[in-house]
Amino acid sequence: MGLPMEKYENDIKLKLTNITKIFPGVVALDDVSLELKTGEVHALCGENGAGKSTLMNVLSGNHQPDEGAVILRGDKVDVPNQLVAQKLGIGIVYQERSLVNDLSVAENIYAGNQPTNRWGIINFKKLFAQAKVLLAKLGMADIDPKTKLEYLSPGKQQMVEIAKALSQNPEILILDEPTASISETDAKVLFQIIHSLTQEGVAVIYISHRMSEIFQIADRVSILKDGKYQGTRIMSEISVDDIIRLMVGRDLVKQDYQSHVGEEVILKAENFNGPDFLNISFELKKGEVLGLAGLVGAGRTELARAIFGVDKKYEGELTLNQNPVKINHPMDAMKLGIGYLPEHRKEQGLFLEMTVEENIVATNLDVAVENKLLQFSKISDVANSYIQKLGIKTPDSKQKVVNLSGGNQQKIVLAKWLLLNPKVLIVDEPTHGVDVGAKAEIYAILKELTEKGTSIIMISSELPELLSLSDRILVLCNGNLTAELPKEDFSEEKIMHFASGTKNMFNKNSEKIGQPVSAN
Amino acid sequence: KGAYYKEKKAEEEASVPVNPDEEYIMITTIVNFPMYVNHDQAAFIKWGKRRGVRTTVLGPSEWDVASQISFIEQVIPSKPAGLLINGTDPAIANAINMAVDAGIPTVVYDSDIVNSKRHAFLGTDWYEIGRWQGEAMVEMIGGKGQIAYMGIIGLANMEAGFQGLLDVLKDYPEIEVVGKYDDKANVEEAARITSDLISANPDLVGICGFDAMSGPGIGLAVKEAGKVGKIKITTVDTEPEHLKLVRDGVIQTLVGQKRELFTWYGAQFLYDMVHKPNTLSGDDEKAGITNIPFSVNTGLFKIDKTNIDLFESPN
Amino acid sequence: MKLSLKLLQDRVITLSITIAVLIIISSIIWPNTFPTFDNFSLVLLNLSIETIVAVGMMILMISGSFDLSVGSVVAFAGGFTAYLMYYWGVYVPVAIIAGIGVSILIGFINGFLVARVGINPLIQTLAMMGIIRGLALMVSGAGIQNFPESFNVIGQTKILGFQTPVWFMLIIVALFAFLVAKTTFFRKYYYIGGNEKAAKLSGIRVEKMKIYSFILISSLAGFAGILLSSRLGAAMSTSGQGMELRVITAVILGGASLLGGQGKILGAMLGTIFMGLISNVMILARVSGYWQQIILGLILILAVVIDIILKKNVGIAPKKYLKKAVN
Amino acid sequence: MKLSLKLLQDRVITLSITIAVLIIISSIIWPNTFPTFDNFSLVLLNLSIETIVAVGMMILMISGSFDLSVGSVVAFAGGFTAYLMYYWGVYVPVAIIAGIGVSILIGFINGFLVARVGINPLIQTLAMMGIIRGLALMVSGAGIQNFPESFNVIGQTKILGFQTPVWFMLIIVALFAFLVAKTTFFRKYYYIGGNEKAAKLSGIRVEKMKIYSFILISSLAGFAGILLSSRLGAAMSTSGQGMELRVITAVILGGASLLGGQGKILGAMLGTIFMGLISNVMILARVSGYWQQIILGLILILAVVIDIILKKNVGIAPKKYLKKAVN
Ligand SMILES: Nc1ncnc2c1ncn2[C@@H]1O[C@H](COP(=O)(O)OP(=O)(O)OP(=O)(O)O)[C@@H](O)[C@H]1O
Ligand SMILES: Nc1ncnc2c1ncn2[C@@H]1O[C@H](COP(=O)(O)OP(=O)(O)OP(=O)(O)O)[C@@H](O)[C@H]1O
Ligand SMILES: [Mg+2]
Ligand SMILES: [Mg+2]
Repeated sequence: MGLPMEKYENDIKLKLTNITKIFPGVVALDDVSLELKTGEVHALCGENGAGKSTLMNVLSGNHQPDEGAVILRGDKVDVPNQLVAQKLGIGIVYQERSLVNDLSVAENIYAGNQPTNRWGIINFKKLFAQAKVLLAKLGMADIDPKTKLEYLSPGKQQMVEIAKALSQNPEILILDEPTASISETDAKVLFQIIHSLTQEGVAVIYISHRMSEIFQIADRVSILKDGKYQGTRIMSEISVDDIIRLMVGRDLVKQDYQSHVGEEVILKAENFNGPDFLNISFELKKGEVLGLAGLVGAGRTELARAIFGVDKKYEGELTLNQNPVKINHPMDAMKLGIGYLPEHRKEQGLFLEMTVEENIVATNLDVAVENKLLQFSKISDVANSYIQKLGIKTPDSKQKVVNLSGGNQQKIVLAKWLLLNPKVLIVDEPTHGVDVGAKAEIYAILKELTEKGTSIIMISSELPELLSLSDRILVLCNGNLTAELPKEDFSEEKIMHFASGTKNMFNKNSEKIGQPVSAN
Repeated sequence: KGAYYKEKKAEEEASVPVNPDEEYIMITTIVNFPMYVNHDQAAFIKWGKRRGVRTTVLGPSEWDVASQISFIEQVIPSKPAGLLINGTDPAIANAINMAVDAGIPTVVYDSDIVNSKRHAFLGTDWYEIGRWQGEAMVEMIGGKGQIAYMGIIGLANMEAGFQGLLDVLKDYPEIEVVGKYDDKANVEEAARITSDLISANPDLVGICGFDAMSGPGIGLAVKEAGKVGKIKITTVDTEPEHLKLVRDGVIQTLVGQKRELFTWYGAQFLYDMVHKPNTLSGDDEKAGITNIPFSVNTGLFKIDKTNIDLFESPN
Repeated sequence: MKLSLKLLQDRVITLSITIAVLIIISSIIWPNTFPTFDNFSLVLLNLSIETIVAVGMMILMISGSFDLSVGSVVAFAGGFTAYLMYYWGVYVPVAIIAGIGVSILIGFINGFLVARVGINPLIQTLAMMGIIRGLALMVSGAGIQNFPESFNVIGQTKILGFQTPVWFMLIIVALFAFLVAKTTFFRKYYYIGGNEKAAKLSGIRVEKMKIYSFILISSLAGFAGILLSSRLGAAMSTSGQGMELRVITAVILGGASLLGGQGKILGAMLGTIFMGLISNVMILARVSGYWQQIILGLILILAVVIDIILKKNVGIAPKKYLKKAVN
Repeated sequence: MKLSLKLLQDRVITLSITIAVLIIISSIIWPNTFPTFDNFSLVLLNLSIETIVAVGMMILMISGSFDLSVGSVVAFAGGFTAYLMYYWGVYVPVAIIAGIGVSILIGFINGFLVARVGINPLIQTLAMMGIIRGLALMVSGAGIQNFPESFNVIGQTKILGFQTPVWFMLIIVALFAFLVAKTTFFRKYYYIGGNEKAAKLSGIRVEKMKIYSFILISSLAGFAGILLSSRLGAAMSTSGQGMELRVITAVILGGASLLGGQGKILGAMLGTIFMGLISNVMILARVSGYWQQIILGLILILAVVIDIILKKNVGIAPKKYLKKAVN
């Protein structure tokens, strides 16, 4: 994909020189310099907390650098706020959500810059028309731009974020982990768009923890480590391992895991029915990793939430070690030794304004209780032991979680559940926005659990990890169970077929369930 | 000889030097309530100026008896020459006793706190205010028709007033009381209630108001409903707004309270307790005598078309 | 069907239904006294002042904030204008402009201290409520009246059977309903209330916008106060007391949430209308004394429960639910 | 240094500093009247009732909610108990238990309708405030006095120079400061206030916990009301009016946030102490009339600004800011 670069023979569009950004307790960026060429896709790699998002926030006016300059097309600019960034033609898809639930999709896309007449009166007709075009371009022609955003599935919402950035048709497009929560198909659409943009001379900065993607679309890659610039390479001249070495400072032992599946059935679900899924039945064996594949919005999370007793609106029998159980609240599930690591950590997993240690003990304050009373020293001890065990990067256990980088936040959510050592652990997108190193660590932790006899249900939209970890995979399509695949017939295309509904193992219940509110 | 003796006393009295730091404190509630400010407090301060002593007015800015009590308790340590207390509620009795026990001359005005050790009370009987309104209303409406009344429900003095009104009305079977309403001493509220009343009861003939804001509120609504004169209004207090409404024939009868007298003479009583111009025994304290009146009813007065011209408003 | 269910998501619709039902039932019970033009026009007149303030409060609450000082501003602006006219003989229009001017200043101070300095809006506007009430007592302690006729007509004239305050209310509601629905400027408040961080990240000047919203409500409250003085033909230092809570209640009934991001201007008016009708109906029903408060409370709860039940019929209720519980 | 800066993050510390400064200055200005045992014990006595309620409010606000009906509950519980004793001659202890019983019931209704049915707490507790105020008027009308001596002693006895309400306050503050800091049960309120969804997914029974918190504040308010009746030797239907806002203000001064997740019990007491000292100082300074409101407002704002400035010295202030601005 080197083509556009030659086309615009190496003229520099943007230069970041000696950027330093210091947060209390952390040097997020330490003298980072970066060059961005017209029409290139420039990947930015680094561990969680390396400073990628911070750098992009500096570039898009959300943070002011303590030192260093932004040089756009040769002349030095200062970017005091986001608005200026927009005017300078810098568009960004943030890592965190920047949408508003109560507004229509169209208004979210054109936040603050809706089409208006000369008196500032919004031209809604035009607004919706524009939005429709843009959505179509992103392969979401089926979504009515008038829909309230909150009725969209998390994945579709992420696509709206992308549409929002594109709506400003920027000269420089920053994508900070855009594919973290979208499906393969949506990702493909995105890549096509990126390609056509580069043809028009747009420069793209692409941040991702998914090496495959980077090699698929990037022309060059720059690496950050602990806020320090590690260098820039041309993709064709570098390998995955080189990048990882630069990121992590060591080689990753890429092991493939052996299974610990036992004989006895731990969990058995029969005819689960809910608003987002239909007639789901399956078994879970001791020490097994059961993968749940499906496109975003397939109903996996809903199924998990049903088992965990979050949403009461479902029926079906659940048996745990041969005896039937009724779960009406997460507490019931936890008492039975079932844990659930939710998919959107910021909304559902974390207490952002609370400290790392308070978050870690959230599921089980009793660990810190001595003769009926809480001992804060014990909270710290427990927390620190997990900070060690999972290698969570934080100044101390009293740091507010909101200040940690995504990957480390995810590890904290995981620690919450390890604390309970559950019999059954459901993990929903456990490696959302987690760097390669941390991913490997999380995989290892999960496998270690199965070794100890814990059974795991793993929901993931990242097929590679699903394939490498699972002992068995169930595929959901639009709320229906379409396949159950043993390890030997694992393959990406097979799963995609079942997930997109073109094939179905159990045609008995092929009647489609009415799409949840999400559709309209 | 006796005559000579008296004169001498009089001269001494005249020549008693005043101490400008001698402080008399009035403690009320809703300290900023215009009626209180313009009558009670104005007269009290005027008295202080005449006497050349210090006067202070204290109290919470809402109707908050508990807070008024805390004000009383908190000024006691500073040992003022005398306390003039608005008898807002029987609940302040303990605080009053505390002041009395601390040896501070303490006078209650407006409503009496019977279960307290206060040295003197000046005021009017709110029950009478109710009766006066009732009688005026009965006369105006010829003893029949629908009427309503409003004030601040739950205040001891108001409830007494309501009782007085009802006691008058109960002798007139042809008068129907459509209801008792709480205008929270708020003009807009009184107006809203009134216009709702007018819509709900097309042949309403009279409304009685018991707090300072009732009059202006009722008057406004009656004007806006074009019912001036058709609906008779009796209410309390003599603020400029009230007087104007009487002049305009919107309000027919005002029952005035001579509030200035409460505080002027109340303060004077306190002063006399301190300076003992009249001693009634060798040692009044030992003899268990207070050298001021025990209870004074300043009486009421009525304002209507006939005498309104004599009350010219400050505006 | 699906559509109608979707409509039930909109408080403006559900509240309109509730109000309609209330009106129909009352008209059946009191055919001669309730459904009369006089009654309605008087009900409207008595809620007009509060509604004007409620419009500002709705915008503020859409942005996720609120203002407790409005009642005091009503009293102060009215008193200040009266003071200028009565004691200094200032020309009516000048006095009015001055009255609105000081209100704007108050709003700016509130907004600045909340948005820029970061004082909690409850504390800030509560403190301001006391300060301004004090100033109101200072300027119009004794109560001021006998204004120039040219001032009184503003609030006392009748046009097509409605007294002027009603017209002012309708104009202001219509104007802001339009602006909030149709202009980028006011739409921004939905972003701010819906997700302040996201708004910032989308390049919205959150702090500036917040300051504007406080200025707006203060100037509306100021205007309402001047209108009230004119209607009363007198300025009273006690007017507007307790208005803040009544207005906030009406606005929440009208669809706002303490979390922000929700609500329509029309909802604010429907909220005040609902409250106004309730008290009207209670007096028709001969509810009096303390029963008024008791029954008003019960009706309030009932109204919200009805709203929730209507919403519940729609699939996504549970989610909404959760939201509400948090509000 | 770093430590001391970190300490300034804690409102309990900053507010203590502010209070200490206030006390020192006042002692210098009024050496004979201010720093006396009598004065302090009276100040404490007069803020004891509100502090007892503030403890409950703090817990509620930690969980991200609040209750406007407390003032009415104070009046009703006091009146109801008085009613039983005075008109029915019910034994004192029984009457007290009954009074607290109804308060618990009120709290349960609030909690149930907010947590389970999903009514906005502002509307719910505001409605309840009206209903209960009405009931208070019903039971105690123009007021009830002449209680059995065995009832009056509860609130009128002096122990070691402090009147009993002060002791009750201290016990309740100490007890809950301990419980909230040291028990898993109360700790959960921080999680609920921090992120309700996450709390539920962490196995916390959010709805139940919320109901408990409403029951707790109501029963504390009920006890406070009974204590007040006993202290005054009279029950008033008007007592506790406007208390809700004063208490919430004190609690926010004490470190709570409308967003929830923050605050300490001790902070609640410091908040009421600060307010109590201010009014005491204003009495000593003989500040009167409208100046009282104006100055109180200014001091409130000043207090918060000082707090912000203290925090600002620490880097993370700007973020704190933003958060506050959202509160
Ligand atoms: N607002 C903030 N206050 C304090 N520290 C912060 C803040 N934002 C980021 N940091 C710190 O700065 C460092 C860089 O964070 P950043 O989010 O840029 O990492 P990242 O490379 O984007 O990681 P990830 O891949 O997980 O998104 C981290 O150590 C983080 O804890
Ligand atoms: N926390 C939630 N509360 C309510 N509805 C939800 C929640 N999470 C997801 N949904 C909705 O449920 C529907 C099914 O999405 P769900 O997330 O269960 O599917 P999924 O296969 O898990 O997709 P994803 O990969 O996003 O998890 C979607 O319309 C989504 O909007
Ligand atoms: Mg990042
Ligand atoms: Mg999911």
